[in-house]
Amino acid sequence: SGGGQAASGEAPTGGNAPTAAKKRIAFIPKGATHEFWKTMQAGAEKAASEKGVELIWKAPLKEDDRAEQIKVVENFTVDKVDGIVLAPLDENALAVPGNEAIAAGISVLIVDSGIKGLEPISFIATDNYAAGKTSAERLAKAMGGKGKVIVLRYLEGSASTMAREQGFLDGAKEFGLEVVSSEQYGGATRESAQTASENLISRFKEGDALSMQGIFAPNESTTFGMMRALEGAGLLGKVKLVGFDSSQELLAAVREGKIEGLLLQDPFKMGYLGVTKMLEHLNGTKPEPKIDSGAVFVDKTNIDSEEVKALLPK
Amino acid sequence: MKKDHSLPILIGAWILIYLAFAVAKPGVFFSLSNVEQLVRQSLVIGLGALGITYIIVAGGIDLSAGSVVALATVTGAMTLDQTGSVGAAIGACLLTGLVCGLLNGVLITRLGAGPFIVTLVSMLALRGVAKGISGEKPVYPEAPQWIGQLTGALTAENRWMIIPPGGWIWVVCTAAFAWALRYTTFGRNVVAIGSNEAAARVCGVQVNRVKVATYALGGAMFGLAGLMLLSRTRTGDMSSAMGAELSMIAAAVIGGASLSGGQGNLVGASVGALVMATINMGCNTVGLSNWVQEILTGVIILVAVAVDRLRARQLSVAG
Amino acid sequence: MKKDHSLPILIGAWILIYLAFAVAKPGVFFSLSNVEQLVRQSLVIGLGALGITYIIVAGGIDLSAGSVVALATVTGAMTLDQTGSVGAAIGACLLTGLVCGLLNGVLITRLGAGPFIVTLVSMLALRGVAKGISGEKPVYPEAPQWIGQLTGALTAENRWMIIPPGGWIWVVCTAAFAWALRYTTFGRNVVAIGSNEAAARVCGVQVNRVKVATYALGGAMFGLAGLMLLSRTRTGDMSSAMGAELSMIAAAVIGGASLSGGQGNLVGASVGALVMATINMGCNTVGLSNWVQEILTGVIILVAVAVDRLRARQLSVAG
Amino acid sequence: MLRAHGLSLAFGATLALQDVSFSAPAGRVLAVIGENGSGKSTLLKILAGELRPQAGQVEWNDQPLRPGDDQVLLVHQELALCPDLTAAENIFLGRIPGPRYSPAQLQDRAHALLSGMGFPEIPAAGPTRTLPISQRQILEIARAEARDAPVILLDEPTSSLTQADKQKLYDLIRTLKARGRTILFVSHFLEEIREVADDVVILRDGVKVAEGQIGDFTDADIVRHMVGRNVDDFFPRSDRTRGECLLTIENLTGTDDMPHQASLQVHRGEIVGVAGLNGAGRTELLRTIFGLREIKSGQVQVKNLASLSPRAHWRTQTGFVSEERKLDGVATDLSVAENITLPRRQGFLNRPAEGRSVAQRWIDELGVKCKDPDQPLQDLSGGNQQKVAFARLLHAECDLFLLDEPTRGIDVGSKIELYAQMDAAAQRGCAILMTSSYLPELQGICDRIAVMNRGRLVAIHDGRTVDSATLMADSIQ
Ligand SMILES: Nc1ncnc2c1ncn2[C@@H]1O[C@H](COP(=O)(O)OP(=O)(O)OP(=O)(O)O)[C@@H](O)[C@H]1O
Ligand SMILES: Nc1ncnc2c1ncn2[C@@H]1O[C@H](COP(=O)(O)OP(=O)(O)OP(=O)(O)O)[C@@H](O)[C@H]1O
Ligand SMILES: [Mg+2]
Ligand SMILES: [Mg+2]
Repeated sequence: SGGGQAASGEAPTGGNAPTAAKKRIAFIPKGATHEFWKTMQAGAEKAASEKGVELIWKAPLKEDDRAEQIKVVENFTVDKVDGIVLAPLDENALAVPGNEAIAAGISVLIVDSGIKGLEPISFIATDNYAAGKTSAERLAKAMGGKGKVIVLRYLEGSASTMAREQGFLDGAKEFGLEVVSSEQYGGATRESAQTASENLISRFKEGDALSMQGIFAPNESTTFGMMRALEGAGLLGKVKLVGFDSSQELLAAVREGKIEGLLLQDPFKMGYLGVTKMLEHLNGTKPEPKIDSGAVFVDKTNIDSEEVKALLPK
Repeated sequence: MKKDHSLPILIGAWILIYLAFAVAKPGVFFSLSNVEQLVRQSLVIGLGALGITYIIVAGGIDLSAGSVVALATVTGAMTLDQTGSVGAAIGACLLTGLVCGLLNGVLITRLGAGPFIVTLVSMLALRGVAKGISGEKPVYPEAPQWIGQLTGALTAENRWMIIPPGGWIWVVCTAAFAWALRYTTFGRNVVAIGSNEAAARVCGVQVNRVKVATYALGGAMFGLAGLMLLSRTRTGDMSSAMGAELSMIAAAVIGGASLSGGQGNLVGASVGALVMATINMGCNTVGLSNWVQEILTGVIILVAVAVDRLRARQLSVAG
Repeated sequence: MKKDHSLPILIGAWILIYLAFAVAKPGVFFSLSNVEQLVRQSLVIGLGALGITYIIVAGGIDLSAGSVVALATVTGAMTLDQTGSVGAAIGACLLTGLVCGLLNGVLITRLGAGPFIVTLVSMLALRGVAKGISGEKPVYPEAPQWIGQLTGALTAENRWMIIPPGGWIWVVCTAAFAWALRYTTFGRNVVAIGSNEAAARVCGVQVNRVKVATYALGGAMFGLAGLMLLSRTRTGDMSSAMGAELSMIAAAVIGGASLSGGQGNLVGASVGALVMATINMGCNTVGLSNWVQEILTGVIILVAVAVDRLRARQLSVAG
Repeated sequence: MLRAHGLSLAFGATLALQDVSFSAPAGRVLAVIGENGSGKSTLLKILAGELRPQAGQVEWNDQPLRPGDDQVLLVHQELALCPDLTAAENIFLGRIPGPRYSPAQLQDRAHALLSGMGFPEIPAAGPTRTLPISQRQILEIARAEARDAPVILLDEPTSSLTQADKQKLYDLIRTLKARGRTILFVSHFLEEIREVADDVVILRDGVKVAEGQIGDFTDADIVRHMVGRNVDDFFPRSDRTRGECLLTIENLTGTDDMPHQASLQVHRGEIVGVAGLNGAGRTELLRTIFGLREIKSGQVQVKNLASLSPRAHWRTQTGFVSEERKLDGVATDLSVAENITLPRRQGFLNRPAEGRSVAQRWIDELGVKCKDPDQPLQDLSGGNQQKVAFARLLHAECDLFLLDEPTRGIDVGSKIELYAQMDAAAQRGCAILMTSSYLPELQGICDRIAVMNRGRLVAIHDGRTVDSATLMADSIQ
């Protein structure tokens, strides 16, 4: 949608750059293969080409591996980039290399997940715990304020989804839902999530119906696996499923009323803001210390609203 | 090939495990739809285990199986997306697997570097390729209904099939592979190579050719497994099937394959895949935590192997 | 033990790779702090590679190394958390590794089931244990400063150390392990078992005992690697070091170990770890995509192995 | 007519063959003899196309021989069988009709073939893994028969056959000869060569030193050509004085009843031999004594200590040489020095340099043909590997020797050296218990000869006076 010239990143047309020397900003997501990160990358690249900065996008080689992400941060510290935008895989583990980067004179901005013992120039994220709680609230509303629900967790030790799960569990208590299973993990892949879902469903199957009425899944792969499993059991739409994050398939299911709703974060905005706020800081303006990039509950009723459309991948 | 008589024991053990869970959850485990589900969940590993059993019998190993499965889902999904033809997608999956297997086989025989390290490398590199061609994004093809039905739940009018079409393909492959190992020259050559490669060579068996063929055949099976995975998730997913090779190897070994080559049982490998899926399903349904399940799976594999070795030892002492 | 003469080539190759990246990023690669960093990043794999090289030389394999590393970070972090004593934490890491290694060794020698399948099982089960004892949550100990300094960046007054203390531990271990393989009876027995187990038994080598000792020693090194990882991440993380065993094996093989046993080079294994870390670091700073990096790493390992095998073949022809 | 012109091949610095030429007409048996490492196996491998000569060429009926045209079939010195295949499949390996075949048919063919050769008792359908080594040897020969190749090369085919089986093999060779086959035959047994061969080629250090009709050579001639000097005393037997008892076994029964209720004593200063048929359990007897097999009942007392492990045996100066070289006799990936020094007790430290220098001493003393002590054992010829296995006992300063077929695959010259070593050891006061399938050597050097029959020790004779007929009778009764 942007102008033709602005897209060609090489030409120093960016009016904001005070000198010819482009700022170099390293952007380090948690992984490379989820759509969530792809969308964030798109946001960051848009900002980079608009503002004329050199963006280096580098995910850890192994997804969800703290030690690998530490290496990436260290390598950019030695490389002396101007700023690092980091989505930390771990609130503690990444603080050490983050502080080393700061000590080396590099600005550090945190997106997506929190970090402890480090003073970032700004923190841009969804409040995962609150989003989990919102999921519980919306699920409770859809179920009429009572009933049994299950949680299919994502992966042991994944901080953001654990916060969502915890938020949901606390919310469920608050809003009158009974959680009958929350000990199963979907695991790293869609297939393992699907298998776990199928088995969970057969556990709660009574005749052609289920003995529980609501399901919560804390990320894209668990939501997807659960949707496929429900579809296979012929129960899609007959039980209320609230999931997290988006993909074409999931959105289509929401539109058709097969999924009760999804909590959509705004990775594009996170990426875009991450780069622009970093640049503001490098140019001498102090950004707000905490920015909520927001999460929106999407269901059949608001899926075509402007607010939601802005969140969807193009 | 002795060992064939340990198959009944394995099947007995499987039934026992099944019954144990059935006692805990009779409603779930005593139903036809549960059998159907079990088959669906063990399909990908089971098909792969057939391929890997051949490779193991020939004295090799393939650590890249999981990556090949993932790559096949990606190429299959992309083909489906671009051509809309299910036939083309099936072809793409099988061809991908075949080519990867050929590549492994050729590298192993040409470099003389040992299958462990070569397939370790291709495990890494092929997943890189899968990520590269898919643009690091899962591919969601507009899937014509029936690619999903390959492994999907049976509709009421299809009940007579008992298990989904993919399951029947697995059954047929198991039978065909078991037959071929025993009753074709190729199969015998595979056993000969795994048994004593130097002897096979001096007797005029074209060792390198047979080896390459084994890896190619295995690769094609991983491609087929990829097709089934594609059918299950309807997604071309470059990060899927991570570590699947280890489950396949475990299934083959539970089934009676010896990693030093020369021995393996195809029916056993398929039952091995079923055993692992049963444990998984049982723990899940009973509500055990994942970590308990991991330990339990480990212990059961170990017991299976230990019993088998004990029997083999007694056998070699007695006979 | 032959092969020692391929070490200079390997070191040359490493320098070449380093220079290649240095040309692309001179500012980064020609600095002392970069060497420091390289050591820090290859430490965990490097220490593990030493352990796994012994196991490989003895004709075995250990697929559970990564799980042991993860388990050690968990027990170390929990001990640190509960006792506040760094000494106790170090002890916990090493002990965890040692016990896991002993367990592997005893199972392998008692069951006679082959190291591949036994350690495949313990890879699964030990990660389950790690998840279980940590309550499926990462453990964040209140870390006294200096456990972090083991692998942390050097402060200005510590510059004289050139590489962090953990790095020196690695250097010392490499030297000690290399010496021990050549100049102790234990090392000689390890080589003999890997070369021909039956002959070693006839010659009075206590095969089972030496094997168990090898796995225990390897386990202790994985525990030490876990300590370093704990120091780096200051987290007891049951999901860390997934697949690390494969990197360790790759390092050992690049260094000249033969997976059929009897051959291995400790210095080579450490250089192998450095090679892989250099590639990783180079691709990182040059900004290559992960998938390119995966393919590239694969290709480089393959070339290293191929060159080594080619040389070995020429050597055996030329005398 | 098979012709070889100027064949040469060097393995590094080792000249395995130097300018060897000969011709072997159809319908005759050509014996190739020579010391261990003189290049016999190398020559046969070149003829079979498994090794490429660096100079020279091979012709069959005046056409250059190309590898892979099935004219030549080699029966290997080291057995090349697949333990997981059936006997039938092993015989027809590489020639199994394809792509589909019927195991039953193949087994029938194999059975017919084996029966025709005089071995109907070998089960064609069972896995080869469980067959005794002698039957496995027959399978290799059957393979040659099955291919019906015009040229058949036999590399020490009799090394693990019993007398009866050897006779059957000789008959087979005569039949093949009558059918116009060209046969090359390698053996270290002169009487065997006289029995089947027409012509002879003698190699020494890779060079052809003599050839001609077998009848033109006396035994002494042959040995002189082989070793390059005159040999007068085949079986040295110095005056030995029998001393204290070092080994006592009483009613020893092992796994599978092998051995069964065996009792025997071996004293210092004597050599005790164990004769018997293949599969009689001689190997099991020695391995049970040495702690490599379980003792079911009865007792083994070595120097008044009971049931020792192999390690404890070596520590108390008892040594063992295994019959299956490749399996557990020697470690072929290790160097000569490492192989020799492995069993000897040493402390925490290993001193490779020291090991090399002591190894060099044994290499010189026993005349092991090798480049240096660091050479991997796999590069040595079979007989030289055997000498290395024997050197272990000397290096460990053993006084009780348990030797299982110590001269299997060793040339006449080396055998004589080995006999001399054994004799010297006995004279020093060592006790030796050895098995052998070669009766003349037992009669030549043993003080007493025990006979084993289906796991039982049935009789003990005076080695000096007993005749072969008695020994055979005891073996087969
Ligand atoms: N692969 C090899 N590499 C190096 N040297 C070798 C190799 N194979 C054989 N040799 C050497 O070549 C020479 C001839 O060996 P060959 O096996 O032909 O002897 P041989 O006459 O068959 O002895 P034996 O009677 O012991 O079987 C020996 O000195 C041996 O050490
Ligand atoms: N590793 C083994 N596996 C299976 N069978 C074996 C094994 N070792 C020995 N046997 C069998 O045990 C029986 C006893 O053979 P053994 O070799 O002890 O006899 P022997 O009297 O020593 O004869 P020889 O040594 O001359 O062959 C034979 O049938 C032999 O094949
Ligand atoms: Mg020979
Ligand atoms: Mg014997």
